[in-house]
Amino acid sequence: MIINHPHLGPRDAQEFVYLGDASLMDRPDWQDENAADNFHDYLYLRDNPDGEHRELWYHEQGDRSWLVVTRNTLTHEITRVELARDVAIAMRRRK
Amino acid sequence: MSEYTMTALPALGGYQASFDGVTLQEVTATAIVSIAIPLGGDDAMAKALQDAYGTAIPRAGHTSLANDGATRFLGMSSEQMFAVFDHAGAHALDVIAGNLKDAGYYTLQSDNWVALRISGPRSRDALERICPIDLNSAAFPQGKVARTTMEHLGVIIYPDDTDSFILLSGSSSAGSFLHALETSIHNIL
Amino acid sequence: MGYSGWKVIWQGLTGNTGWKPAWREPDPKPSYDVIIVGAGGHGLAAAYYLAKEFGITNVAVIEKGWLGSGNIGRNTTIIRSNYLLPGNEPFYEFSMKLWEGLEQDFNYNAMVSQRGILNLCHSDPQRDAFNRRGNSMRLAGADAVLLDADGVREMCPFLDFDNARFPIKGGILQPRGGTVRHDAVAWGYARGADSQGVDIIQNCEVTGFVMESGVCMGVETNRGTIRAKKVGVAVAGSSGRVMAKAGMRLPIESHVLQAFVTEGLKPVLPGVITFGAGHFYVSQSDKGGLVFGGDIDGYNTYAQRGNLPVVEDVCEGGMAIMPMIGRTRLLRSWGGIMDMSMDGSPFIDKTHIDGLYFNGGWCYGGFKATPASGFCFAHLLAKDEPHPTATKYRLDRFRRGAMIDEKGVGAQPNLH
Amino acid sequence: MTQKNRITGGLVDRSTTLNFSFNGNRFQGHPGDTLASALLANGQIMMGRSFKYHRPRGALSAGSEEPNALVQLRKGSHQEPNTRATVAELFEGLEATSQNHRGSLENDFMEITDLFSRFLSAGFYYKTFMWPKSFWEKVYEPIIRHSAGLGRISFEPDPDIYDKGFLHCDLLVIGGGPAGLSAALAAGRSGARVIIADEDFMIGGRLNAETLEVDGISGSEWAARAAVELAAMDNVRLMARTTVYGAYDHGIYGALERVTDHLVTSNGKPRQILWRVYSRRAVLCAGATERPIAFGNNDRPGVMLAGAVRAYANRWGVSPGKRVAIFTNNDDGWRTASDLSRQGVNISAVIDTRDGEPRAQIPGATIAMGGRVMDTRGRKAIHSIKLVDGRTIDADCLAVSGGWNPNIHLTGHQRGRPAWREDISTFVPGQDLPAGMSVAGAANGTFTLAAALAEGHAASDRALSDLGMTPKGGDIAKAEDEAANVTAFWHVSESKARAWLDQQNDVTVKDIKLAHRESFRSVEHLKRYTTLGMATDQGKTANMLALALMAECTGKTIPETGTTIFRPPYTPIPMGALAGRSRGKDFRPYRLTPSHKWAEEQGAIFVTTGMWLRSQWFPQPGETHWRESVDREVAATRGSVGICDVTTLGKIDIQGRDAAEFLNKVYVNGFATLDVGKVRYGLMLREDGMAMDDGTTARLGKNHFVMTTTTANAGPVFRHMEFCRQCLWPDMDVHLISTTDGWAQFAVAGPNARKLLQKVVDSDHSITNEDFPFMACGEITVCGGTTARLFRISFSGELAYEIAVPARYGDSLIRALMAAGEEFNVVAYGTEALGVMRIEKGHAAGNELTGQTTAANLGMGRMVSKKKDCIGNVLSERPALNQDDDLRLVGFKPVNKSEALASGAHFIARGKSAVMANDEGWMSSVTFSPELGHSIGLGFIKSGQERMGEIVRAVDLVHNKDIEVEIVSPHFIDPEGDRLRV
Repeated sequence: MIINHPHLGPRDAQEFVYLGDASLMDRPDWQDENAADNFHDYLYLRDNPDGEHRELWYHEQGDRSWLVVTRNTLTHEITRVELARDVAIAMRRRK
Repeated sequence: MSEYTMTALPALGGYQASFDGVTLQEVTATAIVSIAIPLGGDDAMAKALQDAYGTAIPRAGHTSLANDGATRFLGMSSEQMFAVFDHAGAHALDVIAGNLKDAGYYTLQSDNWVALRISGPRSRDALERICPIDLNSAAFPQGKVARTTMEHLGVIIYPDDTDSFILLSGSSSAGSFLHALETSIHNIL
Repeated sequence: MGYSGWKVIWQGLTGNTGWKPAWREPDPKPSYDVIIVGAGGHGLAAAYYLAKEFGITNVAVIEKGWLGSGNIGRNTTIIRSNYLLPGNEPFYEFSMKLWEGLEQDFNYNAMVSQRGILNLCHSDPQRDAFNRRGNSMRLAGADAVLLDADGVREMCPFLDFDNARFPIKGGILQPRGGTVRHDAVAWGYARGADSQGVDIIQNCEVTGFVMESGVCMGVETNRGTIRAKKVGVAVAGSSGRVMAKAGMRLPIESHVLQAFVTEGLKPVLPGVITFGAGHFYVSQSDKGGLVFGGDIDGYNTYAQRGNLPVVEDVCEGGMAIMPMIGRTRLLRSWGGIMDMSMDGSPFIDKTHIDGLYFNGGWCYGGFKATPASGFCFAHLLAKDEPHPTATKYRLDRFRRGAMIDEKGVGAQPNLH
Repeated sequence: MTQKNRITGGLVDRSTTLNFSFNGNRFQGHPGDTLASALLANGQIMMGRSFKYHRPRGALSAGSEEPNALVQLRKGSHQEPNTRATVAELFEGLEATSQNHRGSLENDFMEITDLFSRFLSAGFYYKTFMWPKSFWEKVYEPIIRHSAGLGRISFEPDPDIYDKGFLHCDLLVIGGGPAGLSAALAAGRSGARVIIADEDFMIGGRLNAETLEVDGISGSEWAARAAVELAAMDNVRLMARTTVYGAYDHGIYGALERVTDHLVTSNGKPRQILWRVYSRRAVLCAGATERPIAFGNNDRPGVMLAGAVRAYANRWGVSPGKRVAIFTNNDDGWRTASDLSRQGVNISAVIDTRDGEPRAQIPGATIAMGGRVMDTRGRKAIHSIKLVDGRTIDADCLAVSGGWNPNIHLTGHQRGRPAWREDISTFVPGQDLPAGMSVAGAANGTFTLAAALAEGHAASDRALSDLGMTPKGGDIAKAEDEAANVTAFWHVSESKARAWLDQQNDVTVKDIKLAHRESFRSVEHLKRYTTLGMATDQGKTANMLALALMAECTGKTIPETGTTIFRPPYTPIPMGALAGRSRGKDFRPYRLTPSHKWAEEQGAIFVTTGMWLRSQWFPQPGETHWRESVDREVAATRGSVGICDVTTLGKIDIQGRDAAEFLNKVYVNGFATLDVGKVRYGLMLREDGMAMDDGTTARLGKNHFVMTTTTANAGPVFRHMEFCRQCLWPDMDVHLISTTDGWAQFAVAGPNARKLLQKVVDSDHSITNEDFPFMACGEITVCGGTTARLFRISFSGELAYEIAVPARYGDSLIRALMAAGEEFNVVAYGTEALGVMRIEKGHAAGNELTGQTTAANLGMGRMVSKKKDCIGNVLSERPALNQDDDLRLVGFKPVNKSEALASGAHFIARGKSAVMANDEGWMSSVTFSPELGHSIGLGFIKSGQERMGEIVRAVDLVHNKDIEVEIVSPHFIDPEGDRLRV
């Protein structure tokens, strides 16, 4: 596979390390009264969709950036690649 | 004065060899200092670089050259660059810190890396066997840098002249990296 | 009809025209006692044991494609019970015992071949871990033998002992491990279930579940509604998308595991061999092909195909321990979709929805589990309580913190 | 021996003669020959035996689709099984032997299986061999395994080397036939970066096998000129002997280049190169494969594909027979007749399944329009054929053409489904092609020459336009469109004898009917039950026929019956090529520490830990057992001072305004309060509450920390912290960079550690206990001004420091330290002694940090702060992880001191039976303690902390050992830690 890095252009996915669903960026509040349940759902449950999937890739053999890649799990077509840090900052703004 | 003297030992002992159309040599006495740009400190760093070196922050994947040509800045990511310049000894950090002051966070990297220059008309043919990056002179001209993997090793590569590339790889695996390059050269000749 | 050597000879003499269909191709009835979704190994085995062990024969097995089209038909055919943890080992040993009597039980030669499985170790900590695992196996009544380097050399002189990057320090051998002709397992269970009245309905896709006041009463399919008192889902690989139709999110990701076979060769390997310092395991099929595999590709996918990095990584592992196979050619590679669970261990459990039962999360260990998985799922469907060897495979174990993590890599499916 | 079947013409170099042998018989051929063409030229028609019935077989084809002519090429460790004679390029001295027979090729004892074939129909083995149970492994299976299989391997390591490489292009052209050359020329002339690859050693594809003309010259000549033009272009890479074997995601293709297979020896250069091609666009011009027709005994040597017979005549100047008959359902078959006839070969008959007028005048040939071949005669080579109308016709070669199937395999590698085209009764590429791929020429069902040339050119223009380039390809090469009408005809139903579909796996028409009868009707069931298409040729010539037959049985159309999915590789790829250089010592790189050279000089024994090589112990003269060395190293260190290279520990430089707060969140214990100049032990959890890693972190400045990780987890911990930094807490100002390779670090441990260090640390840095107490750290200089870092930390339990200098000085430093230590009888110690001392001290390490253990299990539960947010603290509170009888890490010693403990033993209460229900835990690490004089161990046991002094059994069933052990504190030595602080 080829991941089109927002800064570095197309790079072989072999340079990257895969983590999983981008929802792993949305870590619950440890002080919430339902923290235990929230952390369980956060860490263990997955939508695991057949189709578009937002997922985290780490450019270990590159610029060490974490990316949010939108990829179709049926066709492997990649439609979007973002810097995870930008996504994370935007997420915090929304909160 | 101490009764024990410390002598610097290059990772590959100053390796140098020439083959038909390819030359391979260890680049010693090169200093590498990583410069991290503090969160929100891009402008300050840009100014510091401009004042001290008359150049700009290189974008990730690109390099910029100090106006005196002596220091090359490699854009390693959007918030980190490597300063590469000739310097013997282990005090390179002070040089950068002295010039850029508190505009960034600095880490000595010289000894993390072994530096090799591969040059000659057949250097691309040799690298083609291990390097996934497109080294075509149009696709990868001087002014670009890439970090990738070759033969299971992390490598930073950038062209420093026509048909000439600098390769940086982990110093602890310098021997295996050299072996990979020598094998590539053997295989194409 | 019963199969036997005499039957083969008789039919041969009479032109092989008397063979009967191995299974019927029935239309779905309006309702059943039990519907099992998924005519893969586990689903078919569950139906077979429901009928045979628990007397429940009014059963339908519903399959989107052709029976056996899932991972039962695309795995590397290895059977073993060499697990470490108490949550796993008794279950897999139960499965091994079922394998050992399977062919006579369902009158089909699935070529259960116990030629042994040897896991190589390359460091002292690895040897310590094997020692711990071997003792777990023995405590559970399984067989395990620890070999030193010489013992391994005696068994497999062709391994790379003298020029290896990661020297072979020894290994753990399970003599009863081995291989089975994977398709034949599906066919044997299908034929056995069908002969007891189970309807196997192929090319019938489940499009939804029939929910009435929060209870599952059957399934919607492209061939109409089929009602049932109980619905059991055994669709590993597709668990995510099927259970989503019941509104469930699972502790599972779908990943692709590639498998490979070489051109046929005269006998080369004694049994199954796995490399301890790289991703490679191999056996030799009765047709002569070296059947091997390695790591999963590592990214979520429902596409039954992988990519080059893993292909090359696996073959590197092969050449690292067996440099003699360099001139042997890779003939075919394929991919299967794995239910990768959050601790690398499976689920056989009721769901929070009455009438809906779930079997999945087998990662890439599902084939060896087929008989026990079918048996335990049948047990759960028939008695509404888990089989004694499968009490730990609960869906709520992560909430409780009762993970069964053989590899110790935590909640990251692609590392299991 | 004369080349009795060599006729005029052809593209072989007759001026040179090559000698080769087959089964020991000496033959001659010419450069340009394949092994098959040379064998046919010499009249060697029979080349092998089939897989199941051991039937005599000759070459069916002239290409990579060959099912029959498989040989073992070369000798000794170079022996290469299952090589297709039809693509093996002839070289001087080639040695080949036939395979899969007992006795000679001509007299194969296993041929008896053919007599019993009626009992060996599809799937027979699923129905028998079940009794007696024990006979499967002992009797039946060994027999099956030995009669099955094909070639043999040498059992010696492959002596050849292989390489890999990476290529980039705008347009990848797969196939060098008319369409491919046309596409490559158009793109190349337009300035695009082009790669054109063909599996053949001669570029041109069918142009070399036909007598057609392009641009007014012979097709083969035109192809040769095109190849020359392409080779001359800087922007084009022309790759012969290169098979594009797989289409992977996003325009990545796998290609295998056979570099030296056509040479006597590879002379130490790579035999083959596995290329990974990154293409922006690709055009598939892989041509088509002819399919046979099924009729009685259609597998005999001499029965060949008509296109192949024509190729042998036109390209290789070989006629496989003296009296050639043709059996066809299309116009193409007639070209074989006229081409051979023109070269003076006697055509005994042309049998066309279609009615109507003969398509050509063939002198002396019996013409049977609407005719069908029912059977053939001749065991080791046919001599006659029998028609349905009863006529018998002499023929020593029967050229069969059932029409052509486009080579669409790569279009299906991403599960694209082909589409049916009734007019040519075959499958063509469907809609969902791999991204960026288009198809042209015969591969697209465009079977005629002019149309193929045009389609290749157009495909190139389209691709370039997509990429925003301007096509400047010039004119399309001119040619005629030859006649190519076909009427579907699959098998001769009148045939009583077995009619073969898959010739290698011996799958016949009867087997398909049996599969249907037994309800194995889906294509995949059919394949798996009959083994159709599972042989080394992947059914390239068989699958289509079988599909048509199954359609007949079910009464469905062929497209309704379905297609099989194509899987990579297109043709088989050697394992050696797929592994490339990564084998033997080069399987993975080596990482060496800065003291490696020095350690070698000391005769150190090295151990592999991950990628690293570390000194395991340093044997001294007279020491015969490793224990002697290790005990000495431990005793000397605890007695005076020892030095150990600990460079391999991960080092991460952490800087930023929020660095301290960041560490507070990744470690379970607090770091915000750590003073500058101090070091603290830290424990890291995964989010699931399990211990991930531990180590010490030093604060060098307000915003500057240096973290150490375990050797094994350096990479994962760095990745984890980057995740935390970028994805969880993006507004923190923290920056990470690894400095593992940058610093040579040595542990100096023992009562005399300070005295030793004081000799190398420059005097302006005081390291007295007062100025530099336990857990202090600082940046200093050594040996006259060399930058260094000093940490007063201890893994051994002794007064100890870790001293680090830039890696380039590591060699100097170890020599300086050893020299300075002479007066204290300093020793160098390795990882074994390190391990002994850490177990004596009760420190957890890799064997304890298994990823399955919590902080509580490790006895560090109290470290987990509940007052702050940190990774893992919420989920570490789950009930099942906090039970009263949780496992706890404690120490163990044997009740009988003379007994040795075993790591991996399980704990069982005294008097209880050794079964899993009574399993209370396991021993994780053991060692002999030189200081205590007996074996000690660390292990996890239920409620261990409350059971001090209790006796349990350590059961090691795999070693038949069962000994009693006492539960003790894990801190065997200096539990109060006084030695650390002196």
